[in-house]
Formats: sequence, C-alpha cells, structure tokens
Amino acid sequence: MARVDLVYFAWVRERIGKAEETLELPDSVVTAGDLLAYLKTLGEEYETALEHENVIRVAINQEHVDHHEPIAGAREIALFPPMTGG
Amino acid sequence: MARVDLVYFAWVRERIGKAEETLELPDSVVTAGDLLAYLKTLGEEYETALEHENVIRVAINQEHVDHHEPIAGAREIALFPPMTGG
Amino acid sequence: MSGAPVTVRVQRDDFDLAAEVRALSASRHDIGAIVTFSGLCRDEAGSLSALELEHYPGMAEAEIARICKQAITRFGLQAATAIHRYGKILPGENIVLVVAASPHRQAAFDGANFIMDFLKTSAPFWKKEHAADGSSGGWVSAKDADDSARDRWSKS
Amino acid sequence: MSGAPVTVRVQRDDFDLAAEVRALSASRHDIGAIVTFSGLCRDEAGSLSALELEHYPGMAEAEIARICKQAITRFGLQAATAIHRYGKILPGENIVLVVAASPHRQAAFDGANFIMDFLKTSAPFWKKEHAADGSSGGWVSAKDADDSARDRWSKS
Repeated sequence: MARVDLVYFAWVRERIGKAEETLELPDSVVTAGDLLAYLKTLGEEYETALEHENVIRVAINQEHVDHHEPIAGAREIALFPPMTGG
Repeated sequence: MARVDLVYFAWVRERIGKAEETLELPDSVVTAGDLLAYLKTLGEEYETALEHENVIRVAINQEHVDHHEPIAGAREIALFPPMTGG
Repeated sequence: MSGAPVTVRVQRDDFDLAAEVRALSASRHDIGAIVTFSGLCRDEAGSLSALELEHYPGMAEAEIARICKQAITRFGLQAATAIHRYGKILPGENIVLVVAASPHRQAAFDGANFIMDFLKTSAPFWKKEHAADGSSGGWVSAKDADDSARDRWSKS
Repeated sequence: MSGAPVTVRVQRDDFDLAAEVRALSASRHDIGAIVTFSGLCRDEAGSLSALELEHYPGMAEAEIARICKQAITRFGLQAATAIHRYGKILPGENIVLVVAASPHRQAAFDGANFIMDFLKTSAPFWKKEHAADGSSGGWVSAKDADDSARDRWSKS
C-alpha cells in the first residue's frame, strides 16, 4: 500500500465533490491509468468525474504525465480536465 | 516642359547637396526612370547620388512608383534610398 | 540565452503592462525588440458577466517558467515575463500577460507567440463562465485549435 | 474589420506604451488579445552612441496608415496603432510602437508582425548611425532579410 495525496481541479473537483484527499493505494495500482480505474471503483461520484478517462490529465508531483506512466514515488497526484487558461 | 517639385532624402539628399528644388523637365522625360537619367546629366553631384539607379526609390505625390511608371501629373517627386525605419 | 531573466507570477490582482516592460528592459541597451501579449476577458456580445479562473498553485508557476525557459533557449530571447491572473475576471479586464525581449524582431514575436501557445495547452488553469443572465455558463471546453497552434512549433 | 480605428503618429517625442494600449482598448469589452511591438535602439555592444532618424513628412504617415488598414482587413483586427519616432534616438530608447487588437490571439500576433514587416520596407524612414568614437557610422543599409520577411506574407 502506498499513501498518496490526491488533488482535483475544475469539473473533476466539482464532480468528485472534494478538492483533495489522501488515499492508501493498493499495490495493483502501478500506472496513472491504473489509478483512474481504481478511483472509479470508489463510488458513483468518481465514476461520473472520470467517465471519459482519456480526457483526464494527470500530474505527478506537479509534472504532467501520460496515463501509462508509473506513479511510484508520487507524493502528490493531480487529476484535472484539459487546460483552458491564457 | 513640366514644372515639378523634387525632394531628396538620406544619402540621396546629402550627395545632391540639397533637400529640395523645383525643376522644369523636358518633354522627353516620361517615366521615373527617364527622370533619373535626366538628373544625372545635371552635374557630378547628381551623377554620384544616382550612380546605382536600380536602388533609388521614387515616390510620386507621396506614393511609391516603379521606375517604368510615367510621371505625368506629378506635383512632387521624391528620390531616396531603400528605407531603413522600424 | 542562458541566464536570461525569467519573471513568472500567478496572482489575483491586475498587472501593469508598462511596469513589466520597464522592469525587463530598464538599464540595458542591448534589446532591439519587445513584444507583449495581453489576453483579455471578452463579454461575448454581452452574454458573459465574468470568468472565474481556477489554477493549480505551484504547478502553474512551474509550468509557465518551464515554457518561458524553452522559449528563451529556442529563440535566443534576452528576457521573458509571464503573468497569469486567477479568480474572478470581468469583461475588459486582463487575464494574462507575456513579454518577450530579443535583439531582433522576429525572435521576440515568435517567443511571445510560443509562450502563449504552450501556456494555453499546458499551464494548469481552467476557466468557468458566469452568464449575464445569472446562470453559470459552465466550464470552458479546451479547443482543438489550441492544440494545433501548439503542435505547429514541433514541425520545423 | 472596416471601421476599425487606426491611430498613426510620426513624432520626435517618446511614446507611452500603456497609454496607447489603454486608448485603443478603453471602454470596449470585445477585445480578446492585444499584441504590442516596441522597437528599441541598441548600442551595438557599446559602438553606437545614437541613431538619427530621417523621414518623409506626410508620406510616412500615409504609408503607415495604409499598412495598418491592410492589416485590419487581412487579419480582422479590431484596432491598430503605429507610432514612429524621428530625430536623434539614444541606445535604450524607443524607435517604433505597433499595437494590434483582435478577438483572438493569432490575428493580433500576425497583424502586429505584418505591420512591422511592411513598415520596415515601405515606410519612408532612414537611419543614420553615430558611432561612440565620435565618427559618423553612416547610413544604415537596407537588409535583404527585411525584404524576405515582407515577402513571406504574399506566399499564402
């Protein structure tokens, strides 16, 4: 089990209903994609928020990562929609 | 004979030795190119200023023209080097 | 140019275009061109009353700084500044400022343009619209055109 | 956009970047992007003491206005401003300012870039250099690169 801080932004935050939480992740969660799949098992709000998995962006320790990248060593993992700043 | 105001800028002005003058042009001067050729007969300073005819820019009534364009109707003709503003 | 100064700020308050340009160019005589980009909140023909900008503190600053440094290296900029606001922003107000300085004009244009294209697609900011009729217009969707604008920089 | 305001000035005095941007954007809420270009006098690693800018009064203003109007039509700008100084200009000082406003960012970048490229090659201004050692460095030569920069706009 790995302990990790999760942070959510924009409509991911709104749909999950919280801005952050700390979770113990099972060892089966290896990649960012695994994490998304795991979170969707935690409840309807996660399922709704992460329904279109492919558009969800992931950052580990405040750096963008692809879904296939491992989360080992992550202190903070952020999930958010495509960015619309500027 | 057509009477026209000539104005000179930058090194054309410096080499001719004056900023402006009014000349009566013979009827044989039809195009801007003819004007350059005619001016070169007026003295060494014109010859030096207009030596490299192809780089001399011509404006008639404050609009750029090519050397082959007629000068009929010109009130003011300007001769100057390629521009270097900005 | 390595060592070229980078200024990045993410702030609630407005910025002062002239002050930022002055800060970047003051007391040096080797800059030939300064390009600034200001992004403003449009009222969308009166249908929008405000934008609400959310960001990821820490990562927002880090991403923008990374993009500015890439632009400095790629275009030989002498300095780059990027300021992004968050919170509620009204029509006519500033959202973002980018300033790029270089000895020659095209590098300054390209540098500022590059920074904006990457900032839009990779700096963690999200816009929510507030409609003039009082309803929430919801979150702004990312545009394919912004991805295309970014991707043209990897062609050459 | 036809009817988009064009501001053109040829003046000895310096200009105020922020004031020009404010003048062009004040009291309207439909502008999404403002790009400014400032061209400055470089000291050429200390070898230049000043530039002397000569211009053709009347034609200079007319040519710049014509270029701005072309840019407005071509890129759908909402407003354009161009100010060019003449007379003696010291290293670090401003020479030229271009401001372009549009609903979207690329049009504002392209508009300002287009105006600068044509201004450099067709607005009647000439630069003379004064060298730091007291000698006259003579008239600046036109650059082929400036012609190429202009000509790229007729390709597409």
